[in-house]
Amino acid sequence: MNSEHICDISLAITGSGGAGSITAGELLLSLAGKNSCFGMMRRSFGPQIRGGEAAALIRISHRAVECMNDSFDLLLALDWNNADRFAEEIALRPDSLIIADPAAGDIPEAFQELGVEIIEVPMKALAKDITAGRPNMVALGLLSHWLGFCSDEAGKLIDQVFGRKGEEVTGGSRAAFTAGFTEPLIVAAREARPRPERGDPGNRGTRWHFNGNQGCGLGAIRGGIRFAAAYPITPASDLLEWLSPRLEQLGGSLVQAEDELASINMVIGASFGGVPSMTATSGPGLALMTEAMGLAVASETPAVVVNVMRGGPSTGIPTKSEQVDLNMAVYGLHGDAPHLVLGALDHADCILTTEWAVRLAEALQTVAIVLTDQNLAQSTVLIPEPKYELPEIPARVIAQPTDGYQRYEITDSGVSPMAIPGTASSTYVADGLEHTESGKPSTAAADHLAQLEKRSRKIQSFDFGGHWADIRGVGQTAILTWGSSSAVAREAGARLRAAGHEVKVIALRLLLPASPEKLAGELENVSRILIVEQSHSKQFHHYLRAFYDFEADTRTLARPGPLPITPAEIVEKIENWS
Amino acid sequence: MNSEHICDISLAITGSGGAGSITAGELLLSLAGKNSCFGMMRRSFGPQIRGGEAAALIRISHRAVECMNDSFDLLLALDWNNADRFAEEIALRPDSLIIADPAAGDIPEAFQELGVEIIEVPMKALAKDITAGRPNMVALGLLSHWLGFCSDEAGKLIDQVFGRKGEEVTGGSRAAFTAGFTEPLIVAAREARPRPERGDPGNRGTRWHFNGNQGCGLGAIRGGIRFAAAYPITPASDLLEWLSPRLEQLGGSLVQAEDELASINMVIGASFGGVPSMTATSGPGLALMTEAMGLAVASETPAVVVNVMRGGPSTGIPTKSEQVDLNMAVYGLHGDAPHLVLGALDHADCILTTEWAVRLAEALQTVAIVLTDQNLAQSTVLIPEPKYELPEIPARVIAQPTDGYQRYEITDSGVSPMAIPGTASSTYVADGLEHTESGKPSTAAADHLAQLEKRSRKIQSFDFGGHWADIRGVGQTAILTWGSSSAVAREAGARLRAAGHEVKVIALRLLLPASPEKLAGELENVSRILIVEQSHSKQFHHYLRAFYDFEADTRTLARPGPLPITPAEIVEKIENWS
Amino acid sequence: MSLAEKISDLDTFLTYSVVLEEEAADRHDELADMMEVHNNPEVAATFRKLAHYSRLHAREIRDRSSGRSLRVIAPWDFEWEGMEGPETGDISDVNYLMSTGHALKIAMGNEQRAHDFYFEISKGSPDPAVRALAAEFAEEEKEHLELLEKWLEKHPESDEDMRWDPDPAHMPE
Amino acid sequence: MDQAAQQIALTPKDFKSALKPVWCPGCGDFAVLNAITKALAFMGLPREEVALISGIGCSSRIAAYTSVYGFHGVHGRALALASGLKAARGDLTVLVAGGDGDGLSIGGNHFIHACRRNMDMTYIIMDNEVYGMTKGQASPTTAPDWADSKLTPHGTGIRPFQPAGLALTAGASFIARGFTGDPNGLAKILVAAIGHKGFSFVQALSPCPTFRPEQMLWKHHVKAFDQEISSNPVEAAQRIQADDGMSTGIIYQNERPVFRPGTGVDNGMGSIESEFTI
Amino acid sequence: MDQAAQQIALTPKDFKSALKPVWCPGCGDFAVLNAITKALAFMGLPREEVALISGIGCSSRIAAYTSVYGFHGVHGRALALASGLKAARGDLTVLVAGGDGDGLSIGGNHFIHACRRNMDMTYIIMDNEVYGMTKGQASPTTAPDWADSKLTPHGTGIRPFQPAGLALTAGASFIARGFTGDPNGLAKILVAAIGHKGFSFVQALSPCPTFRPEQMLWKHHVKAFDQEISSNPVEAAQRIQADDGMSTGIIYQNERPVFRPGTGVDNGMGSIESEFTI
Ligand SMILES: Cc1ncc(C[n+]2csc(CCOP(=O)(O)OP(=O)(O)O)c2C)c(N)n1
Ligand SMILES: Cc1ncc(C[n+]2csc(CCOP(=O)(O)OP(=O)(O)O)c2C)c(N)n1
Ligand code: SF4
Ligand code: SF4
Ligand SMILES: [Mg+2]
Ligand SMILES: [Mg+2]
Repeated sequence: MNSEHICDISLAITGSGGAGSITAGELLLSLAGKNSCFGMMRRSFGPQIRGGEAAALIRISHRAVECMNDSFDLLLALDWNNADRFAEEIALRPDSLIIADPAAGDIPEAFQELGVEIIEVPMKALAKDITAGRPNMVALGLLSHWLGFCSDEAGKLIDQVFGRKGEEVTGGSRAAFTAGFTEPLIVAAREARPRPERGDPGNRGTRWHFNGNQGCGLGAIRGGIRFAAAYPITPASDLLEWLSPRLEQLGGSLVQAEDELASINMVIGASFGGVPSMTATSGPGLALMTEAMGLAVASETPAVVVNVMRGGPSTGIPTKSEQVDLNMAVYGLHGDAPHLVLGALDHADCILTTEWAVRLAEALQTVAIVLTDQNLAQSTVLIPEPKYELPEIPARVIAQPTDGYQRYEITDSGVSPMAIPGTASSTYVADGLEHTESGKPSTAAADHLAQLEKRSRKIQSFDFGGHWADIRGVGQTAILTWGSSSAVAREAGARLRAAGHEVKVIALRLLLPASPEKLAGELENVSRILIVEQSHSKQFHHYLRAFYDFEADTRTLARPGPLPITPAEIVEKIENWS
Repeated sequence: MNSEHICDISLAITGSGGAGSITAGELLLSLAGKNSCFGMMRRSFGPQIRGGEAAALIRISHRAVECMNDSFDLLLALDWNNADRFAEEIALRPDSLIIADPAAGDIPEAFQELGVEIIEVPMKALAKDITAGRPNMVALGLLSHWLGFCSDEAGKLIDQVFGRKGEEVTGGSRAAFTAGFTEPLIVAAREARPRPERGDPGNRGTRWHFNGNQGCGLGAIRGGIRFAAAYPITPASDLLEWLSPRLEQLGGSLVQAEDELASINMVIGASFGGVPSMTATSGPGLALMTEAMGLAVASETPAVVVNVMRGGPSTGIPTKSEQVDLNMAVYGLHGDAPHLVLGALDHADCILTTEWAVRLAEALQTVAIVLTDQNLAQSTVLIPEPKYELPEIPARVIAQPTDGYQRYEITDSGVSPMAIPGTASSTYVADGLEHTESGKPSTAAADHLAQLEKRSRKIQSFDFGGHWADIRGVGQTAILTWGSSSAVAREAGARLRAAGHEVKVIALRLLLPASPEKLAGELENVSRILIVEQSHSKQFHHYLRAFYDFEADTRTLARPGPLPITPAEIVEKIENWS
Repeated sequence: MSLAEKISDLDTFLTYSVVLEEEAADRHDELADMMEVHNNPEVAATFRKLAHYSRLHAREIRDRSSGRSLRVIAPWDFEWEGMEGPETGDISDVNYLMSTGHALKIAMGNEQRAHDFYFEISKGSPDPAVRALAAEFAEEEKEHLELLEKWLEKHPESDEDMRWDPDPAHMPE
Repeated sequence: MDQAAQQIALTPKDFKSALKPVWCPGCGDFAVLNAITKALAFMGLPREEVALISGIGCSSRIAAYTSVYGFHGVHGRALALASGLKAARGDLTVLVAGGDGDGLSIGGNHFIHACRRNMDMTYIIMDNEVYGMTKGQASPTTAPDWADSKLTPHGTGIRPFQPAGLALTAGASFIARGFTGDPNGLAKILVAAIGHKGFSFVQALSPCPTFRPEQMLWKHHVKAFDQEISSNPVEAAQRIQADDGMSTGIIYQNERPVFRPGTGVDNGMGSIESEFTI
Repeated sequence: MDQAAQQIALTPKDFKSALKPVWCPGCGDFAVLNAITKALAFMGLPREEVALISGIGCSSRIAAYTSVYGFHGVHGRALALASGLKAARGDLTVLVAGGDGDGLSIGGNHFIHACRRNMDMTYIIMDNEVYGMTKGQASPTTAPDWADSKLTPHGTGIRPFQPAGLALTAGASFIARGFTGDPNGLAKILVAAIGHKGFSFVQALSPCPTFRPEQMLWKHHVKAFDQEISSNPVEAAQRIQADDGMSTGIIYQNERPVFRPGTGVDNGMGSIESEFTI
């Protein structure tokens, strides 16, 4: 383990249910923040509903990180029960380190094969000697020492987190922490290695600590969402649960619906009432919403749907990530139904993209689908406060009381002023049937064309500004990607640049409408394009082909979940272009 | 009106509800069959449920025709009530003819503007003098005389059709027919024009008389469908209604479901039981089925869905046609969910394509979506008996009783033998969760990849043979199209060839999986491609871009419904290529 | 107590009369609209004319009651003999293929009931002023009936048309 | 009642839009439209404070024929859409109307859940025991032996729902049945239903002369319930079961907690943003 | 009964698959699995002639734990899938099982329609008054004041469904309630339910120790109904209403026409093809 790794360390804590690996991981990440570091943490669980094996997958660095690393430097196993289930998620290298409890029995073959160094620490035994001491707190101590964290900060954190549980628990936890922190074997092993390079003092500012679901929630309420309808589904439920009390605090509300058909229609109803509204779901739920999303498009009622992607098809792999609902989000509505699709690129971007989506849906009176995935939604980051600026976006155009009000008036912008119930003399009937400007049902070709063009024009002619994509670097090689693969691609880009390659990383944030001219501009001097996505059928690649022209030598790095794409895979693909 | 038109005549009969324009049109088409002609008929209605204005749009020719012509030679108006609603559907030329009842009042401006010749016949008055005489039977007589049809045949037809209504009605109808047939004004006007060229005797064979929905129904039961679940929706209801008694006759059944969510799941359940099963719907219903279609894909349960497209988005224009559910059919499932999408090209092709789809779904244990549209579904043709041959397609691979049966076994073909309930020792649990070969839920990357690849491979590696497209003609100019625009494109192709252009018309029947090599082969010497579709957002064009490469100069003729694309539009686009 | 006995003052009587005629006018307009939408202009014109007459009559009664305060009664608190006012045609009696003759027969039924309503009051109301006015109205209704009878003579069509509908319904959605 | 009535500013006609219904002449739905407009006029509600939400079907076209705010949504989802509207805009008077197919077939789940949720709105099912709009198929209220649909040529063979019974079991707090042959009686019921605090359900027997011509005889069968409004669910259930489905009047009314999400008080974003910092 | 018992060839264990349930230790669902396998073994049904269809949820995992044919479908649609299977394969014994969320929330429409349709199948709702699989949100059977879900932090404020009442009104012809604390009693009920000709509905009170630990007290509240099986719907409705939802036993059973589509007789294609010619 060299110093390069110590200032950017990836570690995993595994254990069976109740062993506290997740708690230890969470505390470790918090401590990282208090020790001028940044980081992120993913959780992985066995198939059991509760009490299954669990792994905290953590990356800690002195730079802000937005994705996991290729492999793990350190695996701490509280026990080995079913831990081999995580073998594919916790890639070790020959120079990685395993810390394990000798009482936990044999190290699973999957891990042993690599011949990595193993330090055995009797965490269970150490904890047993301490009243209310727990092995996971011993582990926290070990790891805190390993990372050179301050033990005082740890003590304070323990007091804060366990305070409510009383003196005995706090005391025991502190004692167990200390037992680990001062564990001679670990101290010696640590001594034998170079010290970690610590974050520079400039990194001492406030940290934001949140997961992607919370990021979307914050973006949503910043954008003005005040009503949500919910039907729980993994991995979107957390977002809905986060929203519920907060919408109430803001004078709004969340209603638990009987199903997704109800939730999306509730959103449309509330938005018709003038209140910016949203729901969140995942693949199977989105599938149930497409009919009503078509209604929102046709009736020009703003509606926001955050879709947190998970492994598909069908129920698929609900607890793991995959970028595979792009097709449905872009093309899943029947009829010609122009709408907006946005993809959040990283945790901070969940805030920006969701706020942007809400504002766009309101301004353009249409459906905005925000795509995130389990990867973003359920992993936590510790990053500097995300700052962003959105371009000026008009609010929903509200009709003032007028006689002869025409809800679906043909306007230059394509946006027709919308009357809000309560407004006198502008009553109208919103309709999913094709209609005239006044909203009267019509089958006339001219009315159909006029309304189709209007609904298309308001989106096509809108100036979305510079946020359509996030672009880093310059060069003749471009990595083109979207969603949570973006952070991975950016990290790969940085590595490639460090290795002397000139690489541009383009992550599309605005997926529908497509921005062919803008992308063409960005690709002007590009001769090689690598398209990166986490989908077996190359949904992103096909989407790009449908809407964009590529002159350059274009290749794909596309594979399914559940394992996230790694920076190394991308680097390799570029380096071995041939 | 010249002889060229008389042997290929397009005429419209309009009248308000109850005037019998549709009945007259149907009888006229039947008579055409008895007079060695071919033909087709579309119906158009006002927005009322019953008793609205109605138009029978008819084309009669000595050649078999598969689409409507650009304009109408003759418009017969039983009355003018709201007939201007049809003005855009009944394009007249300056040399067209109007036959109208002077008692019906002024000819609507829309029709008058053209300055066409008008013959006034007091049809209502003529009918009034005859007990149980009806103006529409007078009209039938007029038109039969105009077309040179045999009046004896007409008498027989009237007896046959109205026989059940008793002597008075038949007698009155015959008398009214004769009054029209011998009407001096018409006789004189007809005399003044060249006689129509009659069909050659070779055309005397049996005619088939059916609409696209019936064609799909026949194809379905030929393919082996023995169970259907139904939720009515325009324009698919007729197909379901056609199936109900016929499935019963074949020992199967149709169940009316509570909604589309139920109907598609019933189909999956019945198919799991070993019985080839289907449903039919239209856009909004298909939207509700996508979640369960994903289940059929993941659980590898054959299922056929006929989707009859109508104007969209949302409730849109339910009674009119548009080719706008292609996106949803191809991409509308969440996750990576490979499946089949086929589009019927004309009426006869509804039979072939649906039978093919059923056999493919069974062979490949997946979902097959058949796209037709209101245009095909609800118009009637009179054509020679459709003959086709399908390539050899294996039946559903049924697992024989075995120990250690693995439902999702990885096989070379990608198709895993399927055990049918009732088979001892091969019990298994079909699952929409990702699974191992045995069907056990699994989140392992290797299992996911193996099953994703299997589900994709069985489709990608299947030899679909020559039916992937219907190709007519040769030349450096290609018209590329699908669905009901195909017959229009073929007619345009014929006209262009007649005018000296070399044109190849390629109509894709198999839309998913795409056949890029096959199409590339067909386009080898092609320098100009015109993509023709009835969609505002160019769904077909984007679909093609996503899956196929085009080197040639590629342009589009894409516009929304409800008016069908005409051969003339295509001809014009090609002739004015510049 | 019969309705006639309950209508014991002129205000109440006029209120009933105005509403009777106005509802009839509205209904006739509604029926005319139906026929217009369903391409039966002849019958539409008939109902429109009938609406016009009912409206004239209503205005006449309003004029006669000027200066008096008509009572405000909720629609359902009128104690009509049937479900609606006596001159209000039953929506379920019409068909889009109906003939003018049929429409007129319906109208005659309405006028007959209106006549009977006024007639009953002209006999049974405790207030002589009411009785007198009701008798006058009953007489007017009788005139309407006679007019309609003459009108009907010009429209002897049977409603065979309604039974044989050569055009099927279709499905708009 | 006279007093309230005096405040009437708008007439029933003012609650109608300029569109002429596409309904078949003779259709019961005209009377539902009349009853709604009469009820609204009588209650003196401003047009802009009323919203009428519907699904898809002949009956669901009703939204376009009124002059209040309306939403002609998708098939079967009117109650869900209306629930969102009411949740976000508790100040509006929300009416929902549609067919027996829309409400009890595809929309059945929203129906039972709306009854259970007991939001303050009024739902009218215009029951013609058929899918009118799609040309006459059996609905959940169609008798099992009605064999005139090509889809179920021997009849459905399935026992119909009793909408009132279902509403009661599912939790509706006001249940009534009206008949379009008596639009004034229906209007009176609607006034009570709209006035009721909670979810009020009104089944309006509304004949379809086109596909169910035999329903023109309903006027001879319909009669008023001879009992008082019950507030006892068991008693109401008995009454519904014992009835042939042709009795009209308010069957059941009971006050139960009305679902009203949120407090409407905005306490600001501040504390929410600060949760993110550590 | 002894005689029937003697014919048993397979043991309850033979009806279990090799998969070990992922359910939390202590979960009531284990007992439902045991009751089903006992009932099937007792009835001597061949495994391959039984199909168990489920949706999505902890409880819906049950299909994979039996050794009969099974389908673990999508959330809320088990009854629809099963209805198609039974329609096409009337010879199979079809069981359907799943959670209160699966069956009464997203699946509510299929539930009432399956009751109405009265096909010959058995439906078991494993009722834990919570969405277990998605980490503990309120379901349609959750009490209004249960405030432990973050989604509804003050409780739902909504009256729960009575599944038995809903089934009765919707038309189920056999209705029972069992408790997982008494798996043998539940198995006995299941034998009757499976034997019943028509749609049989069994609500199995099945505690969720993880998200509803207070349900571990159910064993102290559950008691047997003290009345006989009723065949009178009004009586059954009264019994359900009067009960606190904790009494077990067969509540209602009544023979009504069973829906069986088609005749099974194949009369050939001939006449169909000839319809196309003129
Ligand atoms: C998702 C969907 N499925 C089916 C339809 C077709 N459809 C339109 S209206 C209707 C039923 C109408 O019946 P009902 O609600 O009773 O209304 P009615 O026409 O009888 O008034 C159906 C099935 C649709 N529009 N959308
Ligand atoms: C369409 C869809 N929506 C939501 C979900 C998420 N989901 C899975 S199980 C479940 C609820 C489970 O509750 P219940 O049916 O009571 O089963 P339990 O877990 O309590 O046994 C939900 C909402 C899903 N899988 N599919
Ligand atoms: S079809 Fe029936 S329900 Fe529809 S408008 Fe006509 S009469 Fe009314
Ligand atoms: S969460 Fe509850 S219902 Fe699910 S397995 Fe655990 S105890 Fe059972
Ligand atoms: Mg209906
Ligand atoms: Mg549950």
